[in-house]
Parts: sequence; C-alpha cells; structure tokens
Amino acid sequence: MDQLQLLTGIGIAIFSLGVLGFLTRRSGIIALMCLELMLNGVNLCLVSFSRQHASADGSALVMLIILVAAAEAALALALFVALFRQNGSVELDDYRMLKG
Amino acid sequence: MDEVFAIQNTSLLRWIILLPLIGAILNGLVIRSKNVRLSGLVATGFSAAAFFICLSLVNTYGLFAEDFAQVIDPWFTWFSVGRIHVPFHLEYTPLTGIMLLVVTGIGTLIHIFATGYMSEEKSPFRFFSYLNLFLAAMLVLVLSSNLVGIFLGWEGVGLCSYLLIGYWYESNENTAAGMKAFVTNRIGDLGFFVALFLLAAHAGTFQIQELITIFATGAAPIEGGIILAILACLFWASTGKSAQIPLYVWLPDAMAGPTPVSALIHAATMVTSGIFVSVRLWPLFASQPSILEWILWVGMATAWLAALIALTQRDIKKVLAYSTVSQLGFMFVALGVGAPVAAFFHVVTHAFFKALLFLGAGSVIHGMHHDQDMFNMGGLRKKMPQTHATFLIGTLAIIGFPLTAGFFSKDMILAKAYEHGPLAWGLLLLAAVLTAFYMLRAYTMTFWGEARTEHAKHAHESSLWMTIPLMLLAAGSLIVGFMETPPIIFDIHALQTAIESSWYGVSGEIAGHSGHHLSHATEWVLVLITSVASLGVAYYSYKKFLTVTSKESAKGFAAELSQNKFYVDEGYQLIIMKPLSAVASASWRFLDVVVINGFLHIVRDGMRIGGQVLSFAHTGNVQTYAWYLAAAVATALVFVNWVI
Amino acid sequence: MNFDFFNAGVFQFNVEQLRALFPFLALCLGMVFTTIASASKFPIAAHKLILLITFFAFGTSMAVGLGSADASLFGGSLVVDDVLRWVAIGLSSLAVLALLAVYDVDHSEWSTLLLVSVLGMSLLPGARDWICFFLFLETMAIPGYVMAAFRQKRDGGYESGLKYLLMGAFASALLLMGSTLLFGATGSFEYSTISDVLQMGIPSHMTIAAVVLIVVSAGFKVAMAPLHMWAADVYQSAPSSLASFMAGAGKLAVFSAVSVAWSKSGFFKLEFVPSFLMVLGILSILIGNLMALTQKSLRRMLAYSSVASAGYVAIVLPVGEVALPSIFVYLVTYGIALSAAFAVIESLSVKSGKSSSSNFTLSDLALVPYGKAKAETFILTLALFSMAGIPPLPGFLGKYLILSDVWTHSPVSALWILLGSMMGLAYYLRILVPLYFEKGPSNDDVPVKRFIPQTVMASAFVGATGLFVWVWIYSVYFVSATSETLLGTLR
Amino acid sequence: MNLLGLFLIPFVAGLLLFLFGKQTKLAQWANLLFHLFWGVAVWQCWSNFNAEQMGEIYWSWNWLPMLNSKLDLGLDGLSMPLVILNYVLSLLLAFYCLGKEKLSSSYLALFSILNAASIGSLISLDAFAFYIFWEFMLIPMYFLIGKWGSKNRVYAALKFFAFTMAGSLLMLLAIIALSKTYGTLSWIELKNAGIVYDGLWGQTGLIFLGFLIAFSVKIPIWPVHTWLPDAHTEAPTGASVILAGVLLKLGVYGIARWCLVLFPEASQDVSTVMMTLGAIGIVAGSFAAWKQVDIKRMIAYSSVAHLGFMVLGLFALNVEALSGAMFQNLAHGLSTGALFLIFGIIYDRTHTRKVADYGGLASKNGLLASAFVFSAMASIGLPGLPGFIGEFLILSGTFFTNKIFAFVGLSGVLLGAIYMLGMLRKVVFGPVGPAVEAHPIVLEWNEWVAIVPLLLLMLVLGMGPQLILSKSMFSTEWIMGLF
Repeated sequence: MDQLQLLTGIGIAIFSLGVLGFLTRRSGIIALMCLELMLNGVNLCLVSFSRQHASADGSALVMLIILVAAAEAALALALFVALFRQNGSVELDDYRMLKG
Repeated sequence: MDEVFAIQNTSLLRWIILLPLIGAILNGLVIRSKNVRLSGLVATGFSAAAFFICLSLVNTYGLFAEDFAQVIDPWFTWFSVGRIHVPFHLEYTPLTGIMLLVVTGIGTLIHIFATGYMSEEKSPFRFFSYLNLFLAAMLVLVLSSNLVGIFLGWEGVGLCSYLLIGYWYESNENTAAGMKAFVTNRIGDLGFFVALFLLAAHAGTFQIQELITIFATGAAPIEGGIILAILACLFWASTGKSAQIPLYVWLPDAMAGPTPVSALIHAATMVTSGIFVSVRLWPLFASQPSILEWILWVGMATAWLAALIALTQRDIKKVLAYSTVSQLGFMFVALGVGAPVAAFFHVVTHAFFKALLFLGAGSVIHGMHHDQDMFNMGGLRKKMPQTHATFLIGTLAIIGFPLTAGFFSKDMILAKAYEHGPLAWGLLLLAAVLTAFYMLRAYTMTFWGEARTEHAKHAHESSLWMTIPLMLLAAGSLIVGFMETPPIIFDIHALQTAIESSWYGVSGEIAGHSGHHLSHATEWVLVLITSVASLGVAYYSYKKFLTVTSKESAKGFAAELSQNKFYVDEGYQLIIMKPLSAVASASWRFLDVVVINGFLHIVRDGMRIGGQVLSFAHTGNVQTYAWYLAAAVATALVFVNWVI
Repeated sequence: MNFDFFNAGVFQFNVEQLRALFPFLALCLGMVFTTIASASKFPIAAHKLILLITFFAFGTSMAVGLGSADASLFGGSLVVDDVLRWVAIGLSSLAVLALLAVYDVDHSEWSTLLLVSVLGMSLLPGARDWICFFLFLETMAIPGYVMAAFRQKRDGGYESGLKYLLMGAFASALLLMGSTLLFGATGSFEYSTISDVLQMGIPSHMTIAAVVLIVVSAGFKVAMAPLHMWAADVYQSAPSSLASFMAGAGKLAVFSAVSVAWSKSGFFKLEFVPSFLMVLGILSILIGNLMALTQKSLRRMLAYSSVASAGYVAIVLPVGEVALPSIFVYLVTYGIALSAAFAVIESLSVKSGKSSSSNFTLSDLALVPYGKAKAETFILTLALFSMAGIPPLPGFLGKYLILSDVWTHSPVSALWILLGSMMGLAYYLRILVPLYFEKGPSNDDVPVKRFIPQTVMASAFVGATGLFVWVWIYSVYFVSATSETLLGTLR
Repeated sequence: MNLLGLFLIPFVAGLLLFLFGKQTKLAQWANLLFHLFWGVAVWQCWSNFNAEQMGEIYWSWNWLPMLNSKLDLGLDGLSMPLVILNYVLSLLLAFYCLGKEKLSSSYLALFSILNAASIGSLISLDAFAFYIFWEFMLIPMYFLIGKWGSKNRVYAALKFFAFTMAGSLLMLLAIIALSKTYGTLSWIELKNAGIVYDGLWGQTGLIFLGFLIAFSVKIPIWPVHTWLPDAHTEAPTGASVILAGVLLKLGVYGIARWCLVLFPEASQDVSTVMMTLGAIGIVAGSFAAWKQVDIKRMIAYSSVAHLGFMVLGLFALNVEALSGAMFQNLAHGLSTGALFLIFGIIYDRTHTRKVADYGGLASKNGLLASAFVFSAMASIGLPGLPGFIGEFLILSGTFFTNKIFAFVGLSGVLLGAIYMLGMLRKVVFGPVGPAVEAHPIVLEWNEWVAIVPLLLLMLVLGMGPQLILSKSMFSTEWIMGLF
C-alpha cells in the first residue's frame, strides 16, 4: 500500500477514534476535543485525496473546515463556561433534563 | 268471460273517505273539545254523511244489478317507478257497496252509542277523531282498486286499532295490548308485503280488476305456483288481520280498548277485512284449489280453539272476543269449502249481531260501573230491560235461532261444508253447538239468576244514546238474513248476484269440481239438525248457569286449560319473544360493544402505550443521541455492503 | 469549483449574475442595519421593523427574478435558479412569521444572526458542489446554535443549545467525512461530475460509505428518526422564534437543497438510497407520531409532529427533483402552520401566567383566559387543522401534492403517509379539546404578567390567514410554473 | 340559476355570524334572515331546475388547472332533493334555535358553515372540489359535537372525526389515482373517459374501493357504524338533526354519484357483499335499537337500520330500488330529523335521555305526543307516510334482484315496529314518569314552527311521492342505464 492509502487510512482511523471518544467520554470538553479530532481526520483524508487527484479543491475545503471548526469550538467553549457558571459541571450526563 | 266493461268515472267515491278524515282532523286538531256530546256529534255527523253518500251510490249504481258497470274514481297517481305503477284509484263494485253500507252504517250507530258511552271521558275528542280516522282507513281498504291501496287501508286500520286499544294509555296493560296488536298484525303484513313484491315481479300490476280478468282466467302467462304463493301470502296476512291461528292472539287482548271500539273494529269491520279481500280476489283463489284446503282447516282449527277457550272465560268481553275469533273461523271455513258468498254473508250478519252483542255488553259494563266479570253480574234483565232484550236477540242470532240473520248465514256455511264433505260439516256443527253453549252461558250469567254483587244490585239502564243503536242493530240482526236464503226458505239470492257480479264477469267456480247442489230433503235435514242441536245445548247451558255463584270457577284439567287459553300466549313468549330478545341483546353487546369498539380501543391504547415505551429510549443524554446516529450509520453500512 | 480559483476571472460578474445576487445584497444590508441597531440599543420593535423590511425586500426581489435565466456564479459552484428563488421566497415568509414569536429575546444580536442564517438557507439549494453545500449549511446552522442558547434564564436553555451544538457538529463532521470520501472516490466535489462517475460501474464500498454518511447527516439536519432526538429538546426549550424558524425554514432549505444535491449527484441512481430513505421515513412517521401522542408539553408535541412530517418528505424525496414543487408547498404550508402554532403557544403561555412556554402543557390550555385570547385560539385552530391536512386549509394542498408524487413513484408507500396523518389527527385534535371543550374555571381575571400588544396577535392573525391564502394561490402557480419551465430545463 | 350563491350565502353568513359575539338573540334572528336569502337561492334553483338532464354544469371555474380540477357546480335529480332537504331542515332548526341562550352566535356560525360544506359537496361535480367540501364538513361538526354536546361529547367528537377521516383518506388516494390516470377529475369527463375495469383488485377496482369505503363510513354501513350512536347521542339537537338528515345522506348520494356511475362493473362485483352488509346492518341495527335504554341512542341505531335499507337499495342495481333509496333519503331525513328534533325539545326541558325517566308524555302534552307518535310511525314505514314508499320501492327492487335480502329487509320492517312502539310505550304512554312529572313541557311558538312543517312534509311526501320521484326519475333511470 502506498503512502496515500496509508494517509487516508490514518485519517479515517483518527476520525473513528474521534467518534469513539465523542460517544464515550463523559466530560463535555473532551467530547469537544474528540469532535476536533474527527475534523482533523477528515482534513488528513482531504489532503491526501487532493494530492491523489491532483486537485486543490480538497485543500481549499481544509481551510474552510478549520475555519468552521474554530467557530464551533469558540461557541462550545463559551457555552461550557456559561454552563459551568450555572450548574458547576461540564459532565454531559448532568444535562439530561429534556427527555422523553 | 272477459268482455270489456263500460267504465263510469265519478269523483263521489273520494268523499266517502274524505268526510270521516275531515271529521278526524276537526276533532283531533281543530275543535279538541272536552265536551263529549259535541265531539261525538261532529264525528257521528261525518260518518253519517259518508253513510248517506254510500246510500246514494248504492241507489245510483245498484247493488244487485245483474250486469254491472265498473265505477272508478281516478283520483291521482300515488307513485310510479319502473315496473311499479300504483295509481290511487277508488272503485265501486256491488260487493264494495255492501261492505260500505255495513262499515258506514254500523259505524255511525256505534258513533252514536259511543257518544253516550264515553260520557265521563276527559279527552273524548281524541277518541272520536281516532274513530273517524279508523273509518277513513277502513273505507280506503274497501274502496281501493289496487292491492297497494288496500295495504294502505290495511295498515291504517291497524294503526287506529293500536291507538284505540291503547286509548286509556295510563295503564301499561292497555298499551301492551295495543303494541301486541300492532306487532302481530305487522307479522301478518309481512305476508302482504311479499305478495305485493311477487305481484310487482311477476304480474306487473296491482289492479284487482286486471289481476282477476287476466290471471284468474289464465289469459296471461304466469305459472300457477306464483299465484299460489301470492294467495298464500295474502292468507298469511289475513290470519293476522282476521285473527286466525297462529296470529289470533292479539284480538282477545284488544278488548282492553273501550267497548265501542271492540264492537266497531274488533268485531264488525276491521277483523273481517281479511275475508273481504279474499272475496274480492275470489276468482284467483278459485283458480288455486290447493290453497283452499289450508284455509278450510286453519279456519276450522281456529273456530274450535276459540270456542273451547270461550267456554270458561269470566270476562264478558273476553267471551265475545273469542266468539268473534271462532266466527271468523267459520267464515274462513266457508271460504275453504269454496263458498265466498256464504263467507261474506256471515261477515255481514256477524257484523250486525256481534256489534249488537258488544254494544250490549258495553251497556251492561256501563251499568256495572266498568266491572266486566260475569260472575259479579246476574239478574240484570230487570235492571236494564232494553239492553237485555237486544242482547237476547243478538244471542239468538249468533247461535242461529231460526229466521234470525245468524241462522241463514251459518246454515249456508254448514250446507256448503256438507257439500264439501261430511267431516268438515260435522266438526263445524260441533263448533256451532259450542257457540250456543258459551253464548247462553254468558247471557244467562249476565241477565238471569240473582244479582251477585252490589254493582249488579245497583246497575241501571243506559241512556237513549246507547239503547237506540242497540235496537237498530237488533232489528238489523233480525232482518239482514233475508238477503240470501236457502232454496227451501224463500230462496233469495240477492247477495250471490251482487258478489258474483263484482268479479268483472269472471266466474267464481272453483277450478276442477262442479258445484253439485244439495237436494231440498238434505237441506231440511241439515237445518233441523243444526237448529235442534244448538237450541238443545243452548237450553242445557241456560239451565246450568241459571244458579251460578260468584265464587264458582273452572275445575279440572280441561277447564284449567281452557280458562288459561291453552297457554298459547305464554308459549309464544317462551318460544319466540324471549329467544329473539336474547339474541338481540347478545348481538348488540357482543358485536358492537365488545368486538368493534373493543378493537378500536385496543388500537387507541396500543398507540399510547407504544409511545410511552418509545420514550424510554429518549434518555436525554446527548451521547445517547450520538450513539443512535452512529448506530444508524453502522447498520446502514452493514446492510448496504454485506446484506443486500 | 475549478482549479484556477484565484484567477480574477471568477470575480468578474456580468449583469445577469449581479441581478441574481442582488437579493442577497438586501440581506447583507439588513445585517448591517441590525448590527447598528443592536449596537445603539434600539428597542426590539426597531429590529423587527428592519427585519420585516429586509425580508420583504428579499422576498419580492426574488419573486421579481422568477422565471429569468439561471445565473451560475463562482465557476458554477453556485447557481441562482428558480428553485433557489422560490425557496428564498418561502424562507422570507417563514422568517416573517418567526418574528411573531419573538417577545422576550433580551439579546439584540438575534436579529443579525437570523439574517445570517437565512442567508445560508437561501443559498443552500443553489449549491452545485459539496464544498458550497457544507459552507452554506454551516452558515445556516451556527447562528442557530447561538440563538438556541439564548435566554439562559429559561430552564434548559443552555442544555438545548449544548445538545444542538454538539450534535450539529458531530453530524457535520459525518457530512464532511462523507463528502471527503466522495471526493476520494470520484476526484471531484461537483454534483455533475460525481453523478457521471456514479453512473458507471457498481459503486465502491467507499462511495457507499460516503453516500450513507451524507444521507445520515442530512437526515439529522431535518430531524428524521432515529436521528431526531435533538430536535425534540431544542424545539421544546429554545426560544420559540428560533424553534419555529429552524423547524419550518430550516427543513424547507435543507430538504430542497438535499433534493437538488442528491438528484444532481445521482444518489438516487444507487438503488439502496431510496430504500434507505424509505426506512428512515417510515421510522420517522411511526416514532414521531407515537411520541407526539404521549407528550405533555405542547412545544415538544409539535417537535415530534415535525419529525413525522420530515418522514413524509423523506418518502417523497426519491422521486427526485420532480417532487420539488410538492416538497416546497408541503414544507411552506407546514412551516407556516408550525410557526403560527409556536407563536400562539408563546403568547398563551404568557397570558396564562406561565414562566416559560417550554413546559406549557395540554392541561395548561384549560387555564387560558378565553376572553383575552380569542385571536390566538383561532389561529391555533387553523394551524392545527392545516398541519392535520384538512381542507380547505393549505396543509391539505401540501399533503395532496406529496401524496400524488408518492403515488406515481410507489403507490404502496402512500399508505404510510395516510397512516401517519391518521395518527397525527389524534394529537392535533386533542390539543383543541382543552382549548374549546373543557371549559376550565373562567379565569379572565388572571393577572397577565407581560401583556403582549394585540397588534402582534393581529399581525399574527393577518400573517397566518393571509399567508394561507397566499400559499394557496402562489404555490399552485409555482407548481404549474416549475412543472412547465423549471422542470423542463432541469434535464 | 345561481349555484354559487347556494353555498356562498351560508358560508358568508357563517363568517358574519361569528362577528355577533355575545349578541346571541340578535345572531339567532340574523341567522333566520340569512336563511331567507338562502331560501331565495334555493327556490330559484328549484323553480328553474331541469330534471331531464344528468350532470349538467351550471357554473364552472377553472381554479386549479395543474391539479386537473375545475370547480364545476351542477344540479340534477340526485342532488336536488337533498339540497331541498338540507335547506328545509336547516331553516326549521333556525326557528328552533330562537331564544335558546346556549346556542350562541358561534354555534349558528359553525352550523351555517356546515351547511355551506354539505351543499357544496352536493352540487360540486368535480372530485377534488367534492373532496374539499366533503372533508370541510368535519371541522364544524367536530366543534358542534365537541362544544355543545352532552357529557361524553369529546369522545364522540373524536370518534366521529377519526372514523370519517380514515375513510376519506382512502378516497383521497383514489382521487389522486384518478387524476394521475385519466388526467381529469371532472365527473362528467371521467364518466366519458372510458374507465376500463380490470377486476376488483386491479387499479380501477382499488380506486372504486377507496370511494366506496369513504362513503360506507359516512352512511354508515355495518361494521363501521359504531361512531354514529355516539355522535348522535352526544351531539346537540341541531347537530343530530343535520347529521341524520344530511350528512349520512351524503354517503348514499356519494355512492350513487361516484361509485355507481363511474364504476358500474365494480359496483356489480361488490353488490352482493354490500347487500349482505346492508342486510346485516338492518338486523343488527334493529336489534341494537331494541336494547337501548337511551332514547337518542335508540333513534341513532334505528338510523343504522334504515341506512341498511338504503344500502340494499343502492346495490340492488335496478331503477325501483335506486329511486327507493333516493326517496328513502328524504323520508329518513324527515322522520328521524323530526324524532331528534322533538326529543331534543323535550330534552331541553328534562335534561335526561334515559327511557326509564320518561312515560306518560301524552297526558302532559297531547299534541307533542301525537307529533312524536306520528314521526315514529313515519320512521317504521307506515303506508301513507314517506317511509313506506322508500322501503316498499327498495324492498321490491331488492326482491327483483335477490329474494333473500328482501326477506331480511322485511324482518327489519317488523323489528322496527317492535323497538319503535316499545319506545313509544315507555316514553309517550304509560304512567307519568319522574322526568315528565318534574318539568312542565310547554312548547314555544318557534318550536312548533320547527316541528309542524316536518310533519306536513311527511304527509305530503307520503301521499304524493311523485313530487320527488318525478324529479329524480330521470337520474335514476340514467344511472341504471349504465348497467
């Protein structure tokens, strides 16, 4: 297997790790980190693919993804701060008032 | 035989119906007067007017004319769809004429009587408007030229009888009796319905004239089976209306109504409409002899059963009621032996003397302050002489005392029965003898012996309002017999000509056997046997009941059986009504409540429960949501890649 | 998006392109003004006024452009065509309705955010490659995350915001992965190229994975079961305006965009996509309706009803772009009814003295002071019957069109929609019961905490009923127009 | 003739009536006034109505071309009698309403809108328009039952709505299929479109079934009838009357108009099944009616039985039976309407429906009792009253086709007498019951005005049925010409 496939594989692996982390870690912050991890996995794949297809589109999307990820992260952190102020916890399990 | 008749149109006939109708409306809706005399006179006036129109008709178009022209009142088309065409036409035939006279004449007399009888009523107008309404319906039945129109009258009189039986509606017994009458008649009417359907399907007409001229003569292609079925259905209907086995049970209960009603509806007119219709359609019956056997034996059985029950009744009206049933049995026997004239003759005479008897009983009951138990009466002949005399005449007439009306008609029936066969004759004779027995029993217990109660002691003769009709009817019961007499006495055959000329020229001869006539000798023998037997039994019964005490009641199994009317009502309740009602409630409770609604409610609750179960999956933890998302992706991938 | 992205040529607009872009200019101006307004502490009324004007300008300018030639921009990665215009018109009207529910937003930025979101939504159906798709989707979503977290005083405000954000980010990560894999498989983000590649040969595992990921993430955005759970929470406790806007306008935008994108990228040619959508649709219909039956909170009930409605559309999606008109009409009518319902619930909860509308339950409806809430109850009635699809209310037209498209595609699956609307009936009618039939204690003297100016309700009335009429007429002509002109050019 | 006014007047009237608010008395009189206007329109239609045509369109508006739907309005022998019936009942109810505080302006408004919808579905000759009116009827009825009904009203209202909706959704699918297959929804065009019948489970067959089921629920045919007793029982008097007098009739009308005409072969195929259901309905309905202890419920079940007769009439597939069914529509509308109206008037005073609480009504108010008896007699088909004509025609028509069903129908005639007279016995006659004892039963003038014309109409139709039969004759023969 050549490097591209290796890169893609790694990217997908990172993505999956991120997914697993998001699904399992109780702390909201870490869940957020895992989200970022997923996005980075995606980025890695993109880069490798755009190399493979010799098209810059992938790399362009990478830029946009980083941008969006930054926005989301900022938003999320603000929310966590607010939540911590209100309830003194950022554990996702502690926020299950809305259900059923 | 089917030459075309000269048809005369007249718009007079409709007024015979309209007048009583107007009377009914005036009394029931407009005047609504509490004054019995006023409402009584209004009602009487209108029925009398109808009577006079009938008279004028009779004298215009003749009653006993040899060659008769059809008289039609083409009023309007009732309804007409596809194969079903029902004109509302009225028709006058000699037969109709006689029936009209009987209905309106006796009807008027009874109105007069009722004006006296209902004197202490609080809402007499209701009574009289019903009475007039009944007349109107009955006249529709008599006059209508087609069977659907007859059915209108047929059910109309049923309605009026229902209303009048339940006239004193405060008591549940009366309303129950009324309902019983209506429902029982409906059972019969189903037969009428089917007959109409068969006519619509196979004959395509309801016009009696066409039916007779086309189908009785076999001019049109219609297989006998159909006609037989039609006649059977009509006979079934008649057993309802004319109180034959198995549907007679309503008539005795119908006595719950005021006595004039019993006289008019349940003795003189309505109950005979079955026979009337049969006589009108006679040529059809004559073309199907096989149905006649049935009619004969049903009639015979009814005559016997009713007579046996009448033997032990305590209530004077009940006795008369069962005697009515029995006499109707006689008439059907007459039809069965192929003697429509005799049957209709008995209808006419019976109308007179039975009305007389009922009114007499009414007068007695009136005098007895509405006590109807004969065991509480006795010795009334001095207290109420006119009533007694007229009642006596009635009794003699019904037991067939020579030269009274009943004598001629009953004798004619017996003679015809003898022609048909000795067995029928013998049985019928015994029934006649029973009649003599229970009638004399009733007469004696009521009028002879000692007064057995206070009421009886202080009984008083009724007012002229009641006694005058009694006398007129008594006179009638004496003379009407002479319109049709056996060859051995006077040999008059007015009624026969009248009836036979009402069949549009079709002969009433029964298909198959030619009517062989009795020799005068046999006639004499028959007459003598009949009279001697009846009178003998009458005398025996008179002696027997001269000294009866109020305590006395039926003893022995047979007597028990008779007094309890052979438990027929109870039997019907047990065998028909109770199971039916059980089925009804079962079908409702099971089908509607349990099955259908139950199913719906299961669905409804199922949905609710399903939702609650689902909502457990919604834990509220955001990571669970993510799990679902991931799971969805995973399953989809697995399915798409490896399963499909 | 082609390689010479940075060449100047892409930014030289000809007249048609400018005219096509003009309406978006209106939006951007609106953003400027609202920013000024919030900076200088204008009252909410001012914000509303600006928004009204903006949306009116936006909608009308789009309507004016209707029928004119398609303008392809940025090297063909954004195409302004009639679909986009119609969606934009629908969005602006829905947004106007969403304003009605705004009583109590104490952050003034919401107006700007709303405009940004609308910008994203209205661009979405015009995207012609997955990059733009992703970009516009986020433009639409991120302001939503913010607005969902407004009003922290109301219980669960933050929580719903957090859930929305996390799940949204998660889903968009999936979307990104999907489009990345597509890119890997086909070497392009453009719909047309992808569809050409998908045409030939059986799809590789990678393609399938990509498509599945994309479908699932889209299903999440429009809240199809079993990806719907966030919607219930968000619609229940986010500000009514945001909730109704996301449920109505968001669905409209995403569904029409998805319908365009997937059919242009030839997803429906892969035989598993329709059946996958079918499964999702049926699940949404059943779960949405069943859950709605058991809800106490009205807003949550409406959320689940919107899940069910997503199911109906999911069933009709595979028909392809032919179904766009019916999807549009259905979603616009549904959205109007939904926003009207949200507005009414907001106002009723205030009038009956509740602290927040998120826990406004069926039984609370009986406490509503009738004398003071005539208009609300009437509008709610109209809205509910419209959602239930009873003629002559426009919801019926939507249902009818959807059904007729499904009928041509697969008659049997139409039965699922019928089943769904039967189940829906159960709770729509149940809302009316306490409102009309169980007259509670006459409590017209309940102290109304914050009095909502009757003008609002009046405008709501006019808006709701007037828009019903509007939709009746225009959606019908939309159907005709699209079915003649647009669909003709789509080939 | 101006068919537009026929349903626009009541519709606009309804909208206006909403505005009267608390002015109940004013609204009631205004309602009467609206009925006068409406009456003019109805009279105009009646006077220049041409019975010698079928499906002639008098007013048309190409409103939704892209849905293949035109708003075609027409009148013929099928719809005309029902339009008249609808108007008469509604007018009399307008009189009945006078002075009843409970029947507020919104009640009248909803009522008026209901009228608009029912008239609309009667005169629209386009499937789509028909469906819109047909479904629209549910909304006002839902509120009439749910808001003004008695104790168990919510359950009844929901049940009514759910049943009818379930049926009509299938019809909706059928309509869609029609428009997709034949490119038109106009009745007359569909009739000439040459619909090919490919067996009951073929497409045409399924379309037919869609229509049939919708109408069967409305009629209602056993076993989908259980909504009727609840709806009838809980509904306020006026709603019960209109429900019995108009809404149920629309089911029969719909079958005649849409099923028999468009799908003759299919109708032939199902005729035995439908007649069986009708017969079961007659017997089961009568049985159930016999066992009721609630007067309104008993009358409702009697309706189930009577409509069973009409189903027989519809599917006997001959002129006699069909005309009979169409006539029975009127007969039943009048008699059952009268029963509900009269009992409703009594109920307004006594507030109980239990048979046990009644009795001796005759000694309390003789005329009302007579009216009650009269209507009951009409309902059990006494000759001389319209019920007889209907039943006679239906049953003889059935007899021509299939004797067995005719006999079952006859059993219904008998059972009818049993339960009706049984009810009369316990309610009108007998000793005075507690409820009758406790309340004075004296009628206002307007209540008499509401009752008497019904009785007169029954008399007129009973003795002069040709008045209607001659109007509907052409249509029925035309339809039967298709078989």
